[in-house]
Amino acid sequence: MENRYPNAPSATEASNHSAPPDPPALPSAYRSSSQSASQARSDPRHSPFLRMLVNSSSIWLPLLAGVLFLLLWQLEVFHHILDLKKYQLPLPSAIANAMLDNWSMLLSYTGYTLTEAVLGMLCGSALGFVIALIATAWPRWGGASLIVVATMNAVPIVALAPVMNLWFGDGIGSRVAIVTVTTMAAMAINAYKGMTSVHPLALDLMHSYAASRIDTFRYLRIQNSLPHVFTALKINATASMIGAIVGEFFFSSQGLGYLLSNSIKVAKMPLGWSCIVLAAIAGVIFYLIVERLEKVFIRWHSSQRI
Amino acid sequence: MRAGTLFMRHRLVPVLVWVAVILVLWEAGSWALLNLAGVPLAQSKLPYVHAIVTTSVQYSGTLLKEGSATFGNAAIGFIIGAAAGVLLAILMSVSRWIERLTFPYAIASQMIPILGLAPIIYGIVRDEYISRIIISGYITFFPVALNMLRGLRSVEPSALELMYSYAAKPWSVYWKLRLPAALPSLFSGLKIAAPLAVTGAILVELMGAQHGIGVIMLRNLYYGPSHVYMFWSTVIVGALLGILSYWVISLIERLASPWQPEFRTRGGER
Amino acid sequence: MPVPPTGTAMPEIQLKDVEMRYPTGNTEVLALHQVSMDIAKGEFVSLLGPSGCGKTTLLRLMADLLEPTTGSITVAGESARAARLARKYGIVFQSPVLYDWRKVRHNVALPLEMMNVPKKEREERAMALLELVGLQRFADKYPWQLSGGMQQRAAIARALAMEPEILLMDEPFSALDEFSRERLNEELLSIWSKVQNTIVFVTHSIPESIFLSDRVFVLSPHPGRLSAVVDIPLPRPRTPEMRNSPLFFELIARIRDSFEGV
Amino acid sequence: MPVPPTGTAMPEIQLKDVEMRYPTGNTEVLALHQVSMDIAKGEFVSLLGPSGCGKTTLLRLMADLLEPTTGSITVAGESARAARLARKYGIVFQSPVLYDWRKVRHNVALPLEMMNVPKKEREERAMALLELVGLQRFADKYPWQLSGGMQQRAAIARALAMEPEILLMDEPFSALDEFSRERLNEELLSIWSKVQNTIVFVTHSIPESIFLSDRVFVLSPHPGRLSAVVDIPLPRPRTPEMRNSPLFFELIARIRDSFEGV
Amino acid sequence: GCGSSSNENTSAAGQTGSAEASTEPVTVKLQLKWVPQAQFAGYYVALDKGYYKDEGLNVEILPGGPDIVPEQQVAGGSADIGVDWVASLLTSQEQEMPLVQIAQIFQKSGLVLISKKSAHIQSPADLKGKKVGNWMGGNEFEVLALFDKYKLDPNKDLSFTKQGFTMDQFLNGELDAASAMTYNEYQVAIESGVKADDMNVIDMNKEGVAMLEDNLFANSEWLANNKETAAKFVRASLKGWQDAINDPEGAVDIVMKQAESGSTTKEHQLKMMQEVAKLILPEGFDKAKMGYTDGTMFKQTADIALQFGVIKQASDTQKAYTNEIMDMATQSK
Ligand SMILES: Nc1ncnc2c1ncn2[C@@H]1O[C@H](COP(=O)(O)OP(=O)(O)OP(=O)(O)O)[C@@H](O)[C@H]1O
Ligand SMILES: Nc1ncnc2c1ncn2[C@@H]1O[C@H](COP(=O)(O)OP(=O)(O)OP(=O)(O)O)[C@@H](O)[C@H]1O
Ligand SMILES: Cc1ncc(C[n+]2csc(CCO)c2C)c(N)n1
Ligand SMILES: [Mg+2]
Ligand SMILES: [Mg+2]
Repeated sequence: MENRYPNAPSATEASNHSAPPDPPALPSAYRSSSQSASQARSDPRHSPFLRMLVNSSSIWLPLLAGVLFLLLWQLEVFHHILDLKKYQLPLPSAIANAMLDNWSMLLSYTGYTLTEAVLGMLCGSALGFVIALIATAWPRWGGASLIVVATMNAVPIVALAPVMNLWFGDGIGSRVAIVTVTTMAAMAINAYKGMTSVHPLALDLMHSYAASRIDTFRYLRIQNSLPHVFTALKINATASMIGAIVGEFFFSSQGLGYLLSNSIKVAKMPLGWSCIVLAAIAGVIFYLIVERLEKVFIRWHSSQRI
Repeated sequence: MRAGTLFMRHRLVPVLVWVAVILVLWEAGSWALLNLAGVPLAQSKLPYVHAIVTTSVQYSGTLLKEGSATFGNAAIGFIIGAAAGVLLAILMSVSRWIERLTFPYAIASQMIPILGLAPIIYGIVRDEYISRIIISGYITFFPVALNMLRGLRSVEPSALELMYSYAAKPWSVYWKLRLPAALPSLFSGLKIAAPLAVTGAILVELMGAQHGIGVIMLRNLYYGPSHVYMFWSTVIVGALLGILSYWVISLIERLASPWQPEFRTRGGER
Repeated sequence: MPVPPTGTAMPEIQLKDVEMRYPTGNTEVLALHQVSMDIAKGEFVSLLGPSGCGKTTLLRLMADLLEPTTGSITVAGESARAARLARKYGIVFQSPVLYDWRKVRHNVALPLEMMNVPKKEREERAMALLELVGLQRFADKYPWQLSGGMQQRAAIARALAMEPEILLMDEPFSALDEFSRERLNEELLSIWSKVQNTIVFVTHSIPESIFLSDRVFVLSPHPGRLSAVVDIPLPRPRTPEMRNSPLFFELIARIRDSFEGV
Repeated sequence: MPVPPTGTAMPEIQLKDVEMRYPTGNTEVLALHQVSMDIAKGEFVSLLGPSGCGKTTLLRLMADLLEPTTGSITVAGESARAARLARKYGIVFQSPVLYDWRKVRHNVALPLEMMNVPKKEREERAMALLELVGLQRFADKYPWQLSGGMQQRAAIARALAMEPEILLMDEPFSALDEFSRERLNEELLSIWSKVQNTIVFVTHSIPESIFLSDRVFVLSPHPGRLSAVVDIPLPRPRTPEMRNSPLFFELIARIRDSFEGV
Repeated sequence: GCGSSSNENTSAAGQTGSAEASTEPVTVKLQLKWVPQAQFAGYYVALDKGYYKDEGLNVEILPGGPDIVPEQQVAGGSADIGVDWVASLLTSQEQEMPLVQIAQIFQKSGLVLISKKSAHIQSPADLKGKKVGNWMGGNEFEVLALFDKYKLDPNKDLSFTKQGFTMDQFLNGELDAASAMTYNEYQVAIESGVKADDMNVIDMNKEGVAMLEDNLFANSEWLANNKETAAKFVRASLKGWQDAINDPEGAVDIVMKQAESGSTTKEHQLKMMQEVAKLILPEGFDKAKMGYTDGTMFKQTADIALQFGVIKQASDTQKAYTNEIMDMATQSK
């Protein structure tokens, strides 16, 4: 209910001329924000404790759903409905067992894969951002670099893996390179959009200061691109994990991807799925970190205003 | 008419120059690697451009046929993935509750590699063709969803208030305001997703498809360095499919959202 | 002829002890303090006051775009929300708020579209209104191809399109030259006398407020509150000549005084 | 004291047969037709004209934000471009154009930041200017937490911050109440007399243009062109009392006539 | 499970049971382990020459790939019969996938460890301290058994790493010893310019650590109602294999029809065909036993698998494979 704007006046709106007026106790999604926040101190109902509880609902609600989901899974409801076999989708208990049995290995593999993902994502996002800078600064000649990146985005990891293996060996470097290539495009395209969709008058203001190209970026374009950049970072947080994992399928001797592909091929589905579960947890945490950063960095953006 | 030629002159020439520069550098690098550095497998690392071209021409029939098969699959996967992404974004924009509920799981789902996903999808739909399409859609949907969500959320507060003052039904708010306002963002997402769909289609072809660029890509890798040029030809074809898809989306963007500041005609160029 | 406000009839818009605080970080901005007012059905009132005194806030409260921190707002006996859901409001915002992806005439037709007016009818209405505000030649342009004043006129046409029961206008004419402004003042009055709707009009121009209104509410800042209510006893229909009448000048002086008394 | 325009001294801003056409789809809009004018160094001129006649366009041409379709623009003997690159311009746009991500005082300090003024100095200057426009209490707010008029005042403070040689102001005070407006008119004149810069001021208010300017350029629309130039022989420094002088009223009437003659 | 696909299959099979006499062709899907190549020539020959059709079967050959696990496909009902290595089948059977081996096509192991002479690996003992590659994922057990035989701990005494499906790592010296199939990777190395004389080869068969490789297995639920169909399939397949072995050139021509031009060469496939022939009909092997599962070799495979934790419990060889289908196929000829 922390939405500020009436992004969806409730379905009953507008059609209920004759309907009794809404009970005043039920504020619309729109106003609850300005209200709840402004009343936070004056209204005893909005004690810090209550607010914390409401805020933490963002955690316990998905958690509750998750528990329910796990329960249905464990009780083989999904297996029943979708006619799945346990060797296609193992039960959570089996996955948990496999996880406990291989805990230390799984932990170190998760660290290994996460390292690849984070390094690759940082390199790829940085490169993509630089490419967006170039494409914005010199639209005519730099614009083509965007197309180059988009092109590389169409090279699948199966093809990338052997090439990167040749160039960087079978160590961590080749996966970092794979992840770099796979995360570049999202950042380049999004950052480019952010840098070019500035308000025309804001650009005029910079021109009136005879702002150098660099200044235009420093004072205007980069800030304007931040919401887009964070969207790209969110995409890349997940893309980098999956890139690292799939990259490990082919040449790596460690990591979640290596273990996953091996386990599935020798029908150790629970172990394979414990890799997936860990990857998912790592990926979600990675994503949430990026989201937190977004909240900090672009408080001013209309999508973030309370 | 005029816009067309303008577009050509402004965009095509630099691209052509770029391509030429890259190819020359590539060829030179390849030569240096082979003759100066003397590293093992030099041609596998950076093959001669002219050799790739010769091979591509020699097998242009195969490449064209398999390439178009892949492109067709990519297009279907892309459309499904994009539609799913847009739908999910709309759902999540309707309420933060839905977002909170579904989003962690959407992210988590992205962590399931095809290798783990394939048995499940096969198990559920029991049709390999449909499974492949679902899987390539699954690869494309995430960037579309995120970009679309950002677009839907970044609507100007005052524009929203206008709708609110009309007591607009949710449906109208979306149709008349949020969706058009989100188009630029959506197209960014689509530009990311379109080449990804090609990747997805190729990946999916590794799961026992009879046709497609991915199939020959795999075989050429597998049958060894004597096939480097053909392998690189398939990579180039994949990349070209990526350019093509990107370009198609850019074109549609210009047609669908000409009001964007980037596309506006301005008095006097700066 | 609009009914002058009486103590007995149910007011169209009624504010009781309205207080509005904006949360900003860890402090709050008290934008409006203890504002109470009654506006009769069919009345034309103006809000006058220095920049930042809370006029826009007050308008947004009436339109149910904001909820007061304390106090109550009723519109025709119901909540502001009910009035909004019944589509009683037409609003001209302080900035034009046109949709970039719509041509000017489609922007003007937007509220009609929302009310499912048939296409032909709404096109005709949009064109008629564009003519009224002098933009017929620009109907097929995009908003960013218009000058600032033209954009504002398009927004005015849009608000008039739906013939709202309650018209809330936030400095609608401030971007216009005197001639356009005076012409539109008269057009507005003639529409109002036909439609008989209630108009709340924010302006910085004392003569404008006098020429248009039945009553002028003067607000004062820090915190925003109602400092004076001035009745305008000029007869209706108002004519341009009235602008030069002694009563007019007297009213200007009176309002100016109530201002300076702040 | 500003130098009155003379025929001999080199004009600060000179437009010769300027024509401006906006490309719009397959047709063109002729926004300005054969405009020529000279503005002397240190002169204060106003541009008056109905909405859409090309005032903003003219201002943007002077600022080298647009290039004329034909004709030439020179600033201090050089091209407008050279003047822009020499950072001679300060501009107040018709809409505030504040950066959402900067607090008000950082928005005001922006041009100083770009000119590498030391942090302490620019903070002080920004605060002083905010005080001048009456926003000191809002220095730490974000732009969207201000009212419309307050945003415009912040934009004015920003343009004044860099003490530009040429100040171009596009309806800067139209969102302000009369008191703020008159006060800022006087402040602007006092700054101008100190800095001795050239000011081109777009307004819809005839009294304002008279009170402020040495000369008033009257534009007429369709296509935009220069229809009259009115010298304002009021002595400097201008005082509020002059607003009630017979000469003032005469000038109002004269400009009004030149308007109506259109 | 009600309405499960296996039941659908059963009911479909029920129909085919009665249809076996009629002329309506029965569809059988064969899932390969890898891409179409001479390794699977027999099936392609049988298909091309109409041997399946003659048996009243309509056979669909599904190519494999790096992301395909044939056991999964067959257990899940996407295919009826699959080709994989016995060790992989054993692991899948342990996970209670309804699978049973019905024929053993390759009687010998085709896996070798190759190294350049310069790496000085004359005997497996020399692997100590070296970097040895394997594709893993079920292909590594023979090599592990080899290490075990020579008392080499793969975690300490040498570096046992993952090998991609290219031979690049071997060719550019990243690996000291690489796994190779006699019929493919070994040939790739030679085609890439490494002379046979310059290579040391460790043969799993000679070291006594060989495991059985390419087999045919079926979904046991499907098989229960389709024994006759399975027998027909195996019979036609063996006929195809015989033809392929007798006329490698002709077989390769048929295989090449499956490969897009440019993705492989006829020479390579011919080499593969010749090497595969040696695995199917090793020297001195009784031709009549072609396709039969050799109990002792199967046991050796299962024992090695158990020893290396591939499977946790000893495989019940009675259930793991059956020669019944082979008997049916050869008797009713
Ligand atoms: N979203 C907001 N967050 C915080 N404070 C706000 C917000 N909107 C307005 N305010 C504050 O509320 C006060 C009143 O603002 P309002 O916009 O109502 O003024 P106004 O009378 O319309 O002024 P103007 O004539 O300049 O438009 C101002 O002090 C302003 O800073
Ligand atoms: N970007 C543009 N594209 C096309 N036409 C434009 C553009 N900008 C302005 N025009 C046209 O040029 C003419 C002059 O516009 P301009 O903004 O200069 O008017 P103005 O005198 O500033 O008016 P106002 O007082 O309303 O701000 C108008 O007819 C307008 O439609
Ligand atoms: C990922 C991967 N796994 C296995 C092999 C090796 N391989 C391919 S086909 C084949 C024979 C199967 O009967 C073998 C062992 C590889 N090259 N890549
Ligand atoms: Mg306001
Ligand atoms: Mg203007």
